[in-house]
Amino acid sequence: GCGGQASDERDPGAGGDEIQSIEEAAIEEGQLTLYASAGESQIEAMAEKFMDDYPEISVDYFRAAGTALFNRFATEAESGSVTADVFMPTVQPSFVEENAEWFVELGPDEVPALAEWPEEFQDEYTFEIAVEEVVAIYNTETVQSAPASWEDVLDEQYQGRIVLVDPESSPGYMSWYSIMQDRFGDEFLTGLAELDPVWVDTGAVGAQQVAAGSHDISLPNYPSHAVALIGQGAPIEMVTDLDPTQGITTSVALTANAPNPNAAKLFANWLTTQSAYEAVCADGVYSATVEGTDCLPLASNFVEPVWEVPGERQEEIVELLGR
Amino acid sequence: MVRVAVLIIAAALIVLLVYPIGRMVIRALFPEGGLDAGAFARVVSQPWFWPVLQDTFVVVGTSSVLALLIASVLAWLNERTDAGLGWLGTFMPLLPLLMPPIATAAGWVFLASPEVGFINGVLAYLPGNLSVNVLTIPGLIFVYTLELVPFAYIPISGALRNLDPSLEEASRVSGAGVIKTIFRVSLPAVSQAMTSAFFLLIVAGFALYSAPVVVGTNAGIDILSVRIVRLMQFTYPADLQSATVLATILLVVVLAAWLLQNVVTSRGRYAMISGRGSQVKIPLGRWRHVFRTGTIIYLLLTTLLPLLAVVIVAFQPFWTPVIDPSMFTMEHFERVLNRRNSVRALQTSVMLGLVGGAIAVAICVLINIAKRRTSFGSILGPRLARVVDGIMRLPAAFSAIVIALGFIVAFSGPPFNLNGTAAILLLCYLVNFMPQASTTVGNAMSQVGNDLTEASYMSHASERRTIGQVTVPLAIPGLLSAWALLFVLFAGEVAASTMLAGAQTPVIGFVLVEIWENGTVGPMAAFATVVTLITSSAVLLLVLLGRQRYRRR
Amino acid sequence: MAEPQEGAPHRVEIRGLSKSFRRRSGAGTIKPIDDITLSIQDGEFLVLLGPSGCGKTTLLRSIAGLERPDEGSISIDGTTVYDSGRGIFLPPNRRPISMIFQSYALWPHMTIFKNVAYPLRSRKSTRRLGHAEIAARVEQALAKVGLVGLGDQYPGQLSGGQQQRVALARALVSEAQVLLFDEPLSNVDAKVREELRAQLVEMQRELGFTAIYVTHDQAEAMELADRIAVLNSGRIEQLDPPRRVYQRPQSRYVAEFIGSANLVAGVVRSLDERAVVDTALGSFVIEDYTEHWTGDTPLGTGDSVTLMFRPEDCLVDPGPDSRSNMWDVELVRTSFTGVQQHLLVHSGDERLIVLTTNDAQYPEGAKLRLGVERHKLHLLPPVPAESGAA
Amino acid sequence: MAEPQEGAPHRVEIRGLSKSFRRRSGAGTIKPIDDITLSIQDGEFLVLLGPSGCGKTTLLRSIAGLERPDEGSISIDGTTVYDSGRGIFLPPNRRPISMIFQSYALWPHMTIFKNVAYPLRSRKSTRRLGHAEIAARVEQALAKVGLVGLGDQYPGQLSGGQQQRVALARALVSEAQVLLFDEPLSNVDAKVREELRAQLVEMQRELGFTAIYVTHDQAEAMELADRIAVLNSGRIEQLDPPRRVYQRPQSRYVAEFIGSANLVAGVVRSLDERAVVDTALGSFVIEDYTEHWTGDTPLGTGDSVTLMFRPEDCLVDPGPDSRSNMWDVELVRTSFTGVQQHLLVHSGDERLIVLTTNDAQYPEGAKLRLGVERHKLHLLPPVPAESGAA
Ligand SMILES: Nc1ncnc2c1ncn2[C@@H]1O[C@H](COP(=O)(O)OP(=O)(O)OP(=O)(O)O)[C@@H](O)[C@H]1O
Ligand SMILES: Nc1ncnc2c1ncn2[C@@H]1O[C@H](COP(=O)(O)OP(=O)(O)OP(=O)(O)O)[C@@H](O)[C@H]1O
Ligand SMILES: [Mg+2]
Ligand SMILES: [Mg+2]
Repeated sequence: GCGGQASDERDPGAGGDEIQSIEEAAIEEGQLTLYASAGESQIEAMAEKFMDDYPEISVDYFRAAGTALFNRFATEAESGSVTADVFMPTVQPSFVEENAEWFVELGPDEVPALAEWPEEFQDEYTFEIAVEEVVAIYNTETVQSAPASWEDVLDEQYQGRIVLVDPESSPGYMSWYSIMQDRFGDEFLTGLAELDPVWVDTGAVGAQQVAAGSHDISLPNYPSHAVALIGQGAPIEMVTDLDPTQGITTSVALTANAPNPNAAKLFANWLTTQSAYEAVCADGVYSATVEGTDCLPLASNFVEPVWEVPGERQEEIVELLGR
Repeated sequence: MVRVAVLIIAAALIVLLVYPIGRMVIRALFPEGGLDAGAFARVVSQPWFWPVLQDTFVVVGTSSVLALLIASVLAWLNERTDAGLGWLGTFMPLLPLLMPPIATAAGWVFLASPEVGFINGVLAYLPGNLSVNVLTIPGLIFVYTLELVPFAYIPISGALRNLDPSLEEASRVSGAGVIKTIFRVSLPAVSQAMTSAFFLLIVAGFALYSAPVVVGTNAGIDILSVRIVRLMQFTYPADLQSATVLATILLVVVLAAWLLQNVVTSRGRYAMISGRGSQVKIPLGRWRHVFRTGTIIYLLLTTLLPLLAVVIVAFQPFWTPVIDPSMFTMEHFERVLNRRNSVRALQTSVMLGLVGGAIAVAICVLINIAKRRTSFGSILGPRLARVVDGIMRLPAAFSAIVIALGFIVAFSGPPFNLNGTAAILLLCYLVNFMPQASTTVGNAMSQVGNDLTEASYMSHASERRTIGQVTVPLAIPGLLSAWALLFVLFAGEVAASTMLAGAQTPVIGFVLVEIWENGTVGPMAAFATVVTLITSSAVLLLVLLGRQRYRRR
Repeated sequence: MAEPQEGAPHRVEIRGLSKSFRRRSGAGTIKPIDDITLSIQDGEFLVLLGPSGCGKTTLLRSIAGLERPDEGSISIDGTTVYDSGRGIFLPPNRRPISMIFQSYALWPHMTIFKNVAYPLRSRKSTRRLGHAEIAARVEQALAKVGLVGLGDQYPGQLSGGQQQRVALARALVSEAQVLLFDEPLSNVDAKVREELRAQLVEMQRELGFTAIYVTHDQAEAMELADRIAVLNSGRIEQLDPPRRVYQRPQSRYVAEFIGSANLVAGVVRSLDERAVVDTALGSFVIEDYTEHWTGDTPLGTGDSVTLMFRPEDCLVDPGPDSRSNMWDVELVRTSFTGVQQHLLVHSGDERLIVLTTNDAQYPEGAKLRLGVERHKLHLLPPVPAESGAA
Repeated sequence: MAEPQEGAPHRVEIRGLSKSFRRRSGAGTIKPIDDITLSIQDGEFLVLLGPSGCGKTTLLRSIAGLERPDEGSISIDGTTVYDSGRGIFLPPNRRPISMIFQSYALWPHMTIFKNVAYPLRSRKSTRRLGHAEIAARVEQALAKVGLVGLGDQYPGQLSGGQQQRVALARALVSEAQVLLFDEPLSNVDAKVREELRAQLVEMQRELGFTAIYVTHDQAEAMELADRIAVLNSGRIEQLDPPRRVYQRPQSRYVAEFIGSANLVAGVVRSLDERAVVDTALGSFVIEDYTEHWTGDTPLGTGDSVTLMFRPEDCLVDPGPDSRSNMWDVELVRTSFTGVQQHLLVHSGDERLIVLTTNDAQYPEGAKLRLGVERHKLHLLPPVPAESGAA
């Protein structure tokens, strides 16, 4: 971590002359389009908050999960009809590097705040603002003591009561199983299989089923699937900071040939401010990549996902899980 | 002038259909100018290929047969017996359409998911280990069947309505009972309509996206239509080639079904004798109430039950099989209605539905008028009219996914730059729903007998006056309900929308799938409830407007 | 459930039959069958005749079992098929009848052979027949109607007359003893109609089935019927052999419906052997008047009556020695129908129709002297006002 | 575009008109109008008569402009409305005609008033009529057909006969001088039909319009027509006043279509004043034979001919002093039609029909002697085999 930045230093007004002129140009443009994969409510909150701060700029967004966002963007970029100004994927950040011609190289010139941004959360074309970390979700009424480690899950009290997300439903989940295999060996996966798990395609359904009481525990899962239910009084809790904790980062990239390049820069810069984090972390889903925010703390044993699990390895994992 | 307009429309239609699909196929299969036969081999050798094909054929095949059966029986009951439901019966085919198909499918997930489904919640209180599970192949077939029934009901009930009742009576006095009469006389006598209904079912079944995306995905059942979208969206880079190969398979299946239909219907050497409609209905005696109850139960099943489930989930803080009204909250509605995307989706879809529906009706009216053969010579020659007719019906052979795929390839970039605009959605919808539009408008217009227009000519009215004073006014009720139908179809479209809706133009279907796939069922249910409310009131309004105020003989 | 009937061998016996419908639009009911009692003998050809809407079809369909009456009873061949009192109602497929429909009602999806074979394959009594037996019976039925060799055709490929004959074959094949016909000839050409009519009569004579035949064409009824039942709003107005219905109509309604009739209001001046009736045209003498009076009560002097005579019984300029009643008229219009000349004549306010077979051509406006022989005049009960030719 | 016509004032003039259709099923064409030439005079009532499918409707629709012929020309009121040679085709709304349809074709969404006012509001020349003027004319037209006060009703609320009269009013209101009728009465009741027919004739006499009237009902044709055009597969077989068509049919086709005819094949034995013809029934003598021969070429001895006589011209047991041709027959069947008795008789292989007005009742199987007067026999050109009554 790279601490020490006072929140007032990242205030939009304090960015010096550059940010001043960017802001003027952005207001001139008056519009901004986001392409993002984050949860609908987070995107919505960001957009609203940004518009509160800059009422002159109206924000549209397009949300699609993972690769769907890439495909949509790629189609548009290939046909030269880019509508996105800011591109915020949550998976496979390599997409941006591999298609560098569609994006703008980032530096303090474009986003002044980057000058002080932690190195490990910054690349040539992207910087990461937030992380969503894997959790286990359990039902507080049926589970006496929450698991304290991943291995605690392999308990016969969960026999037939566990909901697992299908590794093949997305690379993020596949990554988690592969990290688990690396750390705990094949036994962990076969152990899961022996619990007679129910398989679902997304953590959302898993959380749903735990909330409804039909199952005890769901993993791998994400806070975004739980917080709404918790807020609505569902009898569930999440276990965080298990070792290891895979975290999915939200990256920010600026598109080349953006219709509103200045608004994009302004927004990117704004994302690093306290104001933005208030919006992003409002519902307690994200951890920030910097300190001094009200977000969830970044897990001590945070690991980045393995986005490219080789084919044979995938087949092996699927087989061990008995799918 | 009309002729020029019609020719332009026909040409535009064919360009809008052939050009994108052609470009797509060429781009996928002739990447370097030569045919890349390897594409097929690659797709066929994928591990998922045969299971997808098998599941799709099993699901579509079985549900088409079931839908045909159910539709035939319902149509027969409603049109030919005294167990009909009167006005409710005539609305029957429209009722399931009032709810966006994806909401219906979601409703069934809410109702019949293992453990958490409402039905299972109720069954849990009953003795015995009863439970239902929609997340299975039979469950998927069930949802498919319900969504497909209207497609078959409309043509079959039309044919039965025109069936001379004495055909059935002749069978009765020849010594045949009611059951034998249905299966030996009533249904065979409308076998042509049943054949073409079956064709419609196959086409619609393969194109269906809502049920497999909602039910199939959760159940781990992979269906062709969803797989195509997945290939385009859930891998990067998009596997356009495989998607096109699958689309081509879809195309071949549908064309084969179409050919088969032509062979079967042309082999029927018999011609229908007189279509003397009549009020005489078969009395079913005691059975009347049984069948009427059955029909009502069916209606409840198809419309009210899933709607109820959706509404309950919309009010529940989170989805649970325990229904506790004291917990109900407006939270999801507030969330959805405060969300810019949802509100814009509502606006865009309603606008597209109203404007697009009106445009589609106008186009079809124009073409219909041009096709009419009068002594002036028709505006379109008979051969040209047949060609235009064919063009209008052609999109029926393509699934919405294929068409949308073609539109992305062809129109999103320069010189058109239609990506993410309302225009591309509108054009795609128009092309996609042209067969439905031309059929319903054609029906509406054909209810105006030739003699009525000829009487106008003989009253020295010009062609234009005849159209304005006689043809169109008489067709208005039919045209309004055609508009209502198209509104519903446009506003609830899912498959093409998932691929074409943009940041500035979110539409209902797209947003519903989005929220669903995001896993947040509460807001999805709330949104679906709002949409159902809007589409039903629009349809009701249009149908009421079209009510006939004069008595016809 | 056989129930022996007393007396003559009645094939069909209808007692006190009634049926009403709720009117489609608005309130109220109509009663197309209003307390009808009727016995039809074995081998009889009964025609139900009446204008549109008088209930002919409803009565026929009630006999067939296609309509369920409200009250009364029907028995066929001694079996009660309907009895409101005892709650008996046999469905149409279990009644020993066949029916021929106006629209032919051939099944378009079956060949002629299959159409005709259908009743054999459906009826309990013949369901077990072998293929060869069925084929033989169908061929026989087709032969009867002169359609041998058309078995493989579809109905759509036949002419209207041929289709009608297939319908007949289908009705005949199961050898039901009672055949019901609902205006079976009204859809075919005048020429074909005549042919089929003749054929029908011959066939009925040959096969001896009992026929109940609905029509609104009085010429057809006359030609076919052993007895005619003239219906009027659900009631039988007259039930008699054709000649009697024509020559001795019971009421003005029958007189007007069967053929043309000239009707003149009058008052009886005197009665002995002959009656003398005063009318606007003058006095008429009716020979043997009791024979020519159709009212229920004996006639009395001073009674109001309607004088009726047929257009073809009018004589034009009958010559002074004729014993006819005579009066003067003015010719308004002539028209020629081939066989006869129609003359429309006025006499005061009365309009009369005259049919004559002579070839004489009278100019319009000519003054003619008309006569009707004394035994060609009929006396009907009076009807409220409204005079004139119909 | 007015084009003066020479000679008599012909309202409608048709020359060499032809039209063919491709057959709906399979190959080949049919020619429902086959080189028809026809002139219709001012104020004439012309009836097009023929069996179903002979092309009546097609011819009428061609005159109306609803059908476009292939060849020939049509002029109405001296204006060429169609000429294949000069490429002239006036659309129906610009022809000075009105038409009345079999199905009435009233517009259900307009009141009776609006229906009738429609032609007034449509016609170019009268479009500027004021409201009051239109209302007056509509009232007048409704009055003519006896429907005053029904202007606010919708067509669905009227009876069939009333609807037919509205259609007539609509045709009359624009005062077109040529009215076309396509079987306008075939949808109404026999009784109403008769009434409307009489009304039609009276109206035509009064208003003097030219009428072209299509029907397949020969009685209707006889009653209405000034001249009848008998059509046979697209050709005019005979064009004559009704009486002449009946009494002097040009061909077997006409003879059979108009009324009943007995036809017997024969060979001419000798010819002087009178002709003697040998037939299977014996020798027949025809008085004044040139009058009764309808062939195109003069008759010669040894020629084959068809002998024709009308059923009503047959005399039963005419008595020995009659100058009729006589022969013996056997009575097969009698039927009674009210006005007359039909007798079906056999003589060898020939079946003949006899119509008699006498009341005598002959038993079936009786031997009768039949006679036909010498001037009631007609000679028609021979037709390939197939003899017998029609
Ligand atoms: N199912 C029904 N519901 C209501 N009214 C009916 C029904 N069937 C017949 N009617 C009415 O009963 C009356 C008699 O009808 P029916 O068909 O018996 O007459 P019909 O003598 O056969 O006439 P037509 O010569 O026109 O066939 C008519 O007024 C008719 O409208
Ligand atoms: N539009 C058409 N296309 C093809 N054939 C046609 C068409 N209109 C008429 N015909 C055929 O032309 C022939 C003559 O038809 P038309 O309607 O003139 O006969 P019609 O004498 O009026 O008969 P009907 O008495 O039945 O009305 C028929 O064989 C008919 O099938
Ligand atoms: Mg009837
Ligand atoms: Mg016709």
